[in-house]
Amino acid sequence: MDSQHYNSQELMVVNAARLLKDHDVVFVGVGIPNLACNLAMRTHAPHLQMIYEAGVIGAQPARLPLSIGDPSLVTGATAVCSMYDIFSLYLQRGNVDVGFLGGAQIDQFGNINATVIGDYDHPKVRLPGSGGAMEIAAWANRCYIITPHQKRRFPARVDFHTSIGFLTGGDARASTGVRGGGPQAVVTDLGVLKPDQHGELVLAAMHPGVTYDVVAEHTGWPLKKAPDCQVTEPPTAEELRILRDELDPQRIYI
Amino acid sequence: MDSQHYNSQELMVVNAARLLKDHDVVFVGVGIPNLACNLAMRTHAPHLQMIYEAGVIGAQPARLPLSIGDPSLVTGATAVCSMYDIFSLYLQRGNVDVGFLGGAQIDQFGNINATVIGDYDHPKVRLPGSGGAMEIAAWANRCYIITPHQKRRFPARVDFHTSIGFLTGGDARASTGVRGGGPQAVVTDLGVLKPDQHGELVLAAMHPGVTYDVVAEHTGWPLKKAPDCQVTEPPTAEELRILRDELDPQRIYI
Amino acid sequence: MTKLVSLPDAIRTHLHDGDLLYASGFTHLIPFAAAHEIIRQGITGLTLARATPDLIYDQMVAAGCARKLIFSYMGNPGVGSLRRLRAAIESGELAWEEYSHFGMISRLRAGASGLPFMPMKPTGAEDLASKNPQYRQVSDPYTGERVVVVPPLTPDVAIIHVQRADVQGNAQVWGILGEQQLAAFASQRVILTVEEIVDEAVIRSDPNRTVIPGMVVDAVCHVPYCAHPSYTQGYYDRDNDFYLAWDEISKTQESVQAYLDEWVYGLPDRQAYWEKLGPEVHERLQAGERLSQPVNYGEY
Amino acid sequence: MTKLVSLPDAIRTHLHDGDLLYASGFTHLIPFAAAHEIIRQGITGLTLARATPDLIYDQMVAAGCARKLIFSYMGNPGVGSLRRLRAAIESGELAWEEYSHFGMISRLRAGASGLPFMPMKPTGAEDLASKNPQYRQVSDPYTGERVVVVPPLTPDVAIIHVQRADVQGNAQVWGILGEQQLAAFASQRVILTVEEIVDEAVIRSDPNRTVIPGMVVDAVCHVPYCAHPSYTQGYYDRDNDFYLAWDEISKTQESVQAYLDEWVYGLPDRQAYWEKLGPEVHERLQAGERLSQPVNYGEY
Repeated sequence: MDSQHYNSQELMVVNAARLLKDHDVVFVGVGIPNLACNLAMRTHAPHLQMIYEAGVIGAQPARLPLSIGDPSLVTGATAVCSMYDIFSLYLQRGNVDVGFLGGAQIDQFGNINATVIGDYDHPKVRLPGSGGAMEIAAWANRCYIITPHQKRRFPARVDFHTSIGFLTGGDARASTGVRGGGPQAVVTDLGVLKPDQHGELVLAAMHPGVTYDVVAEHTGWPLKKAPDCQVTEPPTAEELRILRDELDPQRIYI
Repeated sequence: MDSQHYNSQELMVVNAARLLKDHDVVFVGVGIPNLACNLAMRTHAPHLQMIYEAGVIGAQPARLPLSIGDPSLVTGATAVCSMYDIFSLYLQRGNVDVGFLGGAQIDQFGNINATVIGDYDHPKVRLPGSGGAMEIAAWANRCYIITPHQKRRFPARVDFHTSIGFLTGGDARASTGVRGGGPQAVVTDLGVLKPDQHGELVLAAMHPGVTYDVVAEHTGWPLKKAPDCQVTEPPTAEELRILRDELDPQRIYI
Repeated sequence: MTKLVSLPDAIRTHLHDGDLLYASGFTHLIPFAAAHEIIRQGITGLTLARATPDLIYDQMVAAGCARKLIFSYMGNPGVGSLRRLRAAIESGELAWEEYSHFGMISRLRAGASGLPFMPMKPTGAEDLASKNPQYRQVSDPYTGERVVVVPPLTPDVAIIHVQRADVQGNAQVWGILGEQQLAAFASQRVILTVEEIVDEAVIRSDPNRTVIPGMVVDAVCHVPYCAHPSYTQGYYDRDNDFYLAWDEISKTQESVQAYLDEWVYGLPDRQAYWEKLGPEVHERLQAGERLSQPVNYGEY
Repeated sequence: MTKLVSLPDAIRTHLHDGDLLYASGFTHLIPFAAAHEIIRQGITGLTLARATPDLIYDQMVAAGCARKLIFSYMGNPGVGSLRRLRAAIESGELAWEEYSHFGMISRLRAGASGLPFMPMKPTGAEDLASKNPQYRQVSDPYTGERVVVVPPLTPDVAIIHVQRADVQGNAQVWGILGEQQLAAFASQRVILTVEEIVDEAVIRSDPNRTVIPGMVVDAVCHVPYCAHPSYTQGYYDRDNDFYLAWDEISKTQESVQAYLDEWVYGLPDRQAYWEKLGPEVHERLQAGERLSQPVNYGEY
């Protein structure tokens, strides 16, 4: 166990986990968000509840799930429902506290593009598309984004609004009538961005050893620094132990 | 076994059963319609399928059900679904061939009142109301009504449209956009009424020994006689045996 | 984290005078014990919503709990009329709001789904819509045709009886499902009455059987025989004799009062009620055994 | 009345060139054997609808079966891209119509329910709606607010894999339910592929487990291991290795063609496919036993 050293993935998982609260109901995918939830459950949020867009509630998978529809999610879960019901009774009804989002592009106002690079009708790069992201971004009470910090991933404006953050800022999001609070944090391998009062993503925290200049250089808009910009606490030995020994011993995602 | 003698209830059950076809999917209540379906299944329509508004499909009750939600309907059924699903996936989707209807008043155009006698807001007699009748009358492919023939039950116009037949006749029903064909027959203890090409209920058949004058006297509008008005075949010994010995040996409904 | 509380405590905590209550169950799993507790606690001014008011609301209205009824079929199923409700409506004492079954259930579907309305195909029967302004219309943007819509129903409290649940409120139901799930998701607060409290492992052995997840449940009350005179599939039968008897009892307010005095006010709880019914009734309502064949979820 | 036929006969009878097909299953129960049979029969011009096209439609598009795709998430779940679909869209060879998951499933819900549309709360993300005229809006008649709607999806044919069914097509599903039920009710014709044909008595022992009633089913095909490389809960595991391998295979049309030659055109049916996978794969995909605890329906 080397708790002085940790990689980017571990850093993102640990910082994402710390954003989760006990009793949160989390709409979770596979990979990093799944690890973050499981880490939170084993540390400060034992009553966190995970639900999957495949319609699984209260999963207790005996192995690390490799797809959101893994059979190990179902065996031993507390409930399974249809896809229509998970989106309507849970997400649209307002029963989801936290959603995780990702995408090829995240812009200055937390809008996400997971659909297309270039023109929609004549795509340069065709990406997978929304899946449930359009609804999660709108209807979960809070959203978090976890992504490596690269300039091409952080353009000033996305090519396509697969799911919305704060649109053009100000009251633009609220005026659409969506119920959720939008993206509350973007966790990267350099630090954490959070929306300011206008919905613009600003640098809220840097990981140990990272400088503002480095983050700004990897961001596609003139990145503001929050007045109370912090340095994140490094992953603890216990967090790393749980992650490495219990959650992903085969190092599939970390 | 006395097949020369039969009562009004038996006569109505037998004549209703004969209207059902093999492979019909029937939305069925308790009592007389339930007996008619079971009689049809044991005679000419072995593949008839019964579904109940409580959400039960393919029931094989070990006893005569006394309510549409009887537990004996569920044990041994092929499927059970929620109330929303039985009305949407089955009835509204067009998966129901036959619906049975009843009510305090049936008028000249097959409209039914099961809601109120007198003014709706200040009712003289408050009746149970629609239940599923409003939708069954509109969306089942064919509807049948079984009722004793009494003048007060057959007014020229109903006080309230709980469910529609042909409204004011002509293309009035079609213009509402409902998908089903409306009431195809009213089976009474005197005979059978059927809609003519204008949707007006006319005398299509009389039971043995019944005269036109008697039926007209018990009907609240000037009852026309169909050009091909028949006399119904009396219940057969076999029909009565099944009904009396197998279906309702305790004579609850007959 | 257990949500297990006594039924009196659950009612006291979650149901208040003037609330909109949905006591769920379509002929099956009707939570009579909860209604009796509400009557005992003297809660008043309720708006009572149910597709089929059944005897449960006939009793609550007779006991003075309600000011308004929302319903779609006001009959004593298989017997006839609900006499106390009918009298209260005919005399003008009770306000009401009326739907067809599908209209009523569509309101719950909208409420449970967080939707602003649910559409329905037209039925051509417009008299009810003309009396109930909650029925509205929109134009189908694909064809221009009229579509009937109803708004969400979001009760303050749902009371839902289920066969088995764990102490966190993960609840499994079989037999007639009625509107159990939709009522739970539509409502602000959910009280579960449970025939049998089981270990979480029983629930987790068959997650597809779970109809209501604990996350929407506020209180779990262990109340065996809660549903009598209705029934709990696999636990006890419907008491058809009582449904017939109620037709007599409910003929006058006086005989109903005598019934309430003896069977509700005169008893502390459902256990006393069940004992008072006596061995002959217990025997008559026994459900035999007819087990489901298991399915394999797989060990992965 | 049995509806049992061979899979080739069912496809030949019910699926025609140019049809709109919905091969159902959300990561679970994806009917790969049916897709392979469609490819072998050389059916073309299909519109392929699925929330998640998955490998099944990547293969069918590569084999030339399709002219159009209707979808909501075009990824190789847990792996990355669907390379053949992506190439066909980027090159302009394949038409497409795109939704979010909820939009897609709401289309099926409307189709299955006989509704002219389904409403959804707004999401604020309007770029997709601006590119897909099937997304429309109506005004909420209660609040005046905008509501997004989608029209019914009513496929010509649905192919649905289930764990167990009787010969009349009464089908039971457990584990992830996805859109199995809605696809069946939405479609004009339904082909069921079944892991295990069981006696009607097994179905009747647990009617609440029945997801699709025989009355909407046209053909019942007994096809064990139909879902590989996806899975059938309780029967065999998801073949994650193959999902990873496909990422390599699908890099060029040539390597896909070689795959199709060996595993689809070169084999008569699913039994031969399963045998060809060999004992090592069989062993790796075994599902252990974890049985549901029974419930009592009661003998009444």
